[in-house]
Amino acid sequence: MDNETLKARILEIAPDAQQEENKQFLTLLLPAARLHDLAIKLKNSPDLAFDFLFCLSGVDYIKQLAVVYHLRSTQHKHALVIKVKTDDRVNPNFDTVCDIWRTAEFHERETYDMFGIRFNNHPDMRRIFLEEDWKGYPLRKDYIDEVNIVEF
Amino acid sequence: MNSFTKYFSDIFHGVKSLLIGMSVTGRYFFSPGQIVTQQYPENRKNLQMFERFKGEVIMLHDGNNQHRCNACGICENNCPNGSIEVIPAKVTGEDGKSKRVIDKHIYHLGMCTFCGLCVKNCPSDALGFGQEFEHAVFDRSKLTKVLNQPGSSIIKGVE
Amino acid sequence: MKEIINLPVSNIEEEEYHINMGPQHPSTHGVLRLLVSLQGEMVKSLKPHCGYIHRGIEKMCEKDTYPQVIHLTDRIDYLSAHINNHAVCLLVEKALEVEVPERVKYIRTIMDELARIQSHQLWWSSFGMDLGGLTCFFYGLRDREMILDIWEETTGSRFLQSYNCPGGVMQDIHPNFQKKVHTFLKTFKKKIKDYDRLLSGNVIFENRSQGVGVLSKEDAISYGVTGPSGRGSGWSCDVRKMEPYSMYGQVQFNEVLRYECDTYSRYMVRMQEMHESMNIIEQLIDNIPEGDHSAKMKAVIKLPAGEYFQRVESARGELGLYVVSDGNKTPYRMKFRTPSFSNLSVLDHISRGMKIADLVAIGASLDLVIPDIDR
Amino acid sequence: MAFNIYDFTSFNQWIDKGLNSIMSPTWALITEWVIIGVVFLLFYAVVGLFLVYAERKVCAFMQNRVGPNRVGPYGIFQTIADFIKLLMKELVYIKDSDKLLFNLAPFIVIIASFMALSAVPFAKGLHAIDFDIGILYVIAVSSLGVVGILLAGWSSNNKYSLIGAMRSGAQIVSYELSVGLSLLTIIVLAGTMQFSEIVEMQRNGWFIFKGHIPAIIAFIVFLIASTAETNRGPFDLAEAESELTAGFHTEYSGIKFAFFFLAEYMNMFLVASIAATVFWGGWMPFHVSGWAGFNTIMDYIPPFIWYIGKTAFIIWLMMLFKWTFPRLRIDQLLTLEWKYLLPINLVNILFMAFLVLMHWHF
Repeated sequence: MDNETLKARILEIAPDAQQEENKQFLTLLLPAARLHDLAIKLKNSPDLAFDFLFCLSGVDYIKQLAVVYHLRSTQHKHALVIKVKTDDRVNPNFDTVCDIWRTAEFHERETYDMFGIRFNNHPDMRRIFLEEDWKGYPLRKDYIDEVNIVEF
Repeated sequence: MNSFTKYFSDIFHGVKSLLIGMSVTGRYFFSPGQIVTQQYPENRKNLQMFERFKGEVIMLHDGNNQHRCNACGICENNCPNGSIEVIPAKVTGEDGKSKRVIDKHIYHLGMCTFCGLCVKNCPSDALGFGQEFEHAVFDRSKLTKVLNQPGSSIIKGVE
Repeated sequence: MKEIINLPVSNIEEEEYHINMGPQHPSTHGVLRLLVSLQGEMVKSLKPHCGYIHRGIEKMCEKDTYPQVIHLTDRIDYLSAHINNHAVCLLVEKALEVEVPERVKYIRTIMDELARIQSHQLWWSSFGMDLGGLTCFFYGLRDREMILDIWEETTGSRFLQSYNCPGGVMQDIHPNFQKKVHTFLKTFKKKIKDYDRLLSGNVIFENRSQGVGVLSKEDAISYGVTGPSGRGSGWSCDVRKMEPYSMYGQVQFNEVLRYECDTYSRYMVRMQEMHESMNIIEQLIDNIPEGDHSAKMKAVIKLPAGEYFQRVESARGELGLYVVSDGNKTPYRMKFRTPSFSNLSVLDHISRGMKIADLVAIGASLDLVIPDIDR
Repeated sequence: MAFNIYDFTSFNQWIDKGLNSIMSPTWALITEWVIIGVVFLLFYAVVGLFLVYAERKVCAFMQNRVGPNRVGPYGIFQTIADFIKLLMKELVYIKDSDKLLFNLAPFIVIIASFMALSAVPFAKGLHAIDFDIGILYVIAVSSLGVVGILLAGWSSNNKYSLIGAMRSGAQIVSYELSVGLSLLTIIVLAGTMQFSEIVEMQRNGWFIFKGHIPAIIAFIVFLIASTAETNRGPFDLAEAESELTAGFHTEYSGIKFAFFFLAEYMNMFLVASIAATVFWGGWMPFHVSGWAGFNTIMDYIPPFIWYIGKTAFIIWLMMLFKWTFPRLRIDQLLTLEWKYLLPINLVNILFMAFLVLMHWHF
């Protein structure tokens, strides 16, 4: 499927998705509340069949925190980027997708570790790289660590 | 009957594969000419590193104790680890203008990752890589080096 | 602690026996800690604890300019340093729409394949060592030395070369390069037969690896197990074939697929890939076109604001590089989707019900590189 | 003084007479015990150290390396230096370990191998005790070592050690059978269990030639089983370093570790010398019946050299095994024993008995 038909097809199941500018992939901003439902549809619809989540990354847009899912279909060879955003910086949370794509389990733990974004219903929501008592979330833009980060 | 023949063919193939494996190690055992180990401290005298070998960053000096560094600081900006510090000095040249020359080109070997950006980006090709690779010292402060040799000056016409 | 104390006495048979594999353990090839629950010698479950060498490379990248990022990517997966560098360079070139000279593409592809061969050589060495055949380790490293020498002559470093730079490569190849690569190919083609004779055909090795750690294709996709490990499950996931970059679109090579889905098939995929890599190098090495070793780039590289993604096939699988740029000379966010990280996540799934000895074999067959996991 | 390098019997009698002439028979006996003990202890240490060095050199050559070459010419003093280092190292005591058993275990291992050595005939007349049940004694004593390994694993209070010890227990209990049965095959042929007689019977041809097919099968089985019994690769599951760090001796340090280490090499020497004695004629030179000239030339080579040569070759074979093969898994190890070696062995004994009854051996 090319990007245009893909977009039309996804707008069918998620009418409130917004397209974002991206030269490479079709990028859609999805409502966070319906992420899990839509993800199931993306994976299970036979014409979409996004079965490979090849990247899951958190991004700190200062005002918002976002999680970016790079999806790919191994059958149809088309790719899609979906994004969810939240304004809540104190207690951000999204639904987990690790029951749909198992690889998300580790990537979500990493995102929690680095951005403090919690994933609901995640089986093992702990920090993955840093110690449990680490203060703050290092990849956030407002993270300050005077000891370990040296400014040149 | 089938499992009976399989039992013996398993034994036969197993033993055969083991003998093939033993022939490899056995062959090497009886061909000591193939030993590849280098005897390091003994071959130190005739140990020749490759010409591009990145041992350490050095400032190239010619026979007259002159270098090509004009203290522009591009190497310092390009270094990802902050292992280069350029300390310039102002001197008044023959024509009366004040000129920026290098006072100390400080190089922290302990922080260097040998990415080669300083050497690549130096506009006057003042820096290069040295062949020295035995960098172990007992005191970390010895890893901080001043690259311009004492009393050195800039080659005329490089500025 | 509480749970252990409160265990009812009748449950004593179900009580788990925990052992720590790592962080200092001969089979983890680095500081990875696996908390293994055992029942007798059977693995009931395991929890990987990573982060012992987490260096915050993604945070460091946000402070570095794009040329400076390259030397950090060397240190993510040190065994495929060239390929990691390649990913950054491809991303920057794609974002800036720079066309690199043909010569650069040839050099980069040859270097990538050399990196793949040496990575697989080291993997073979440590695989043999993990299974108890110590001699494999020395044979693998002996042959790897030749590639390191080739690199040292051209790039100046043996291991972490930082040879690629946006727009090209740092230096042109050394005049001896082609000759030495030919010598290497000739020698290694003979030596790789020893590998097969020593390990691949060995009956003990076959028993140790066949039927061990079965990973179905569906699971491989779901867990994102890419690279040789994924191809050992019959999943055609070679980025070189799917999205050809550099010279991969113009060379003939086979994507190695095997369908046994076990440790043995992952092993055979890598052994076969070494042949394929040599095949690719042979096609390119004599045809390197004359030209510049680098395209003209601006002194300060700024990526236009936007999001970029670049995938390359590293020796361990698919390396994804996700960059959010805000138009500055440093990336706003740089995320590495490293293959070993995803490959590690499947270890628990496929080693359940196996023995400890199998766990070691499975771990070795996934070819985990710990800095690649921790970043 | 009747020292003769081809026959030590008269030499022994000369010492015995000399001692008896200067002291009472009881004291003479005690003195002989002490002399033999000291000689064996020295022999044990020298052979152990040499084997460690040999193993390192052999594996180095197999792996295209040079091996130890820094201490002394060709590194021959390397193991002595290692031994001195181990002597000086701290003995680490483990909290909550069973102190008595923890300290006892290395001694049990080393005593077991030491005791078994006493029955080995090194040359004509050169053995400490010539039991008439020599083979039975060696089998019995050498399997004592596993008690030490089990105790070491259990008392260390370490999970790796425990797993290693349990593996070793299962392994040795099974492989004892094959060792015993393969030796039994030769006993059927020889009709005696006394080492001196077994060697003497091979004067006109070694048992591996005399017993042809069943003897060769028995030899291969013995080689495999005894490699397993000495916990050497590819059967080194008890100390599988990539799985259990160091297995049963994980918690041992210094000289206690050295005891385990030395015992492993001495066990290897022991099984190699048993194999050499039982299958290859021990100190008996290579004789072909009928070729009188050839036999006399062979007789000029001292028996001790024959014995050492044969043992060294078998040790080299075992080293070749270790440095070639990957390690087996515990269930495969037991499969190999119970499904392959044991049935083959039982059939082989019947075959040999049949052969002996029909006088089809040479």
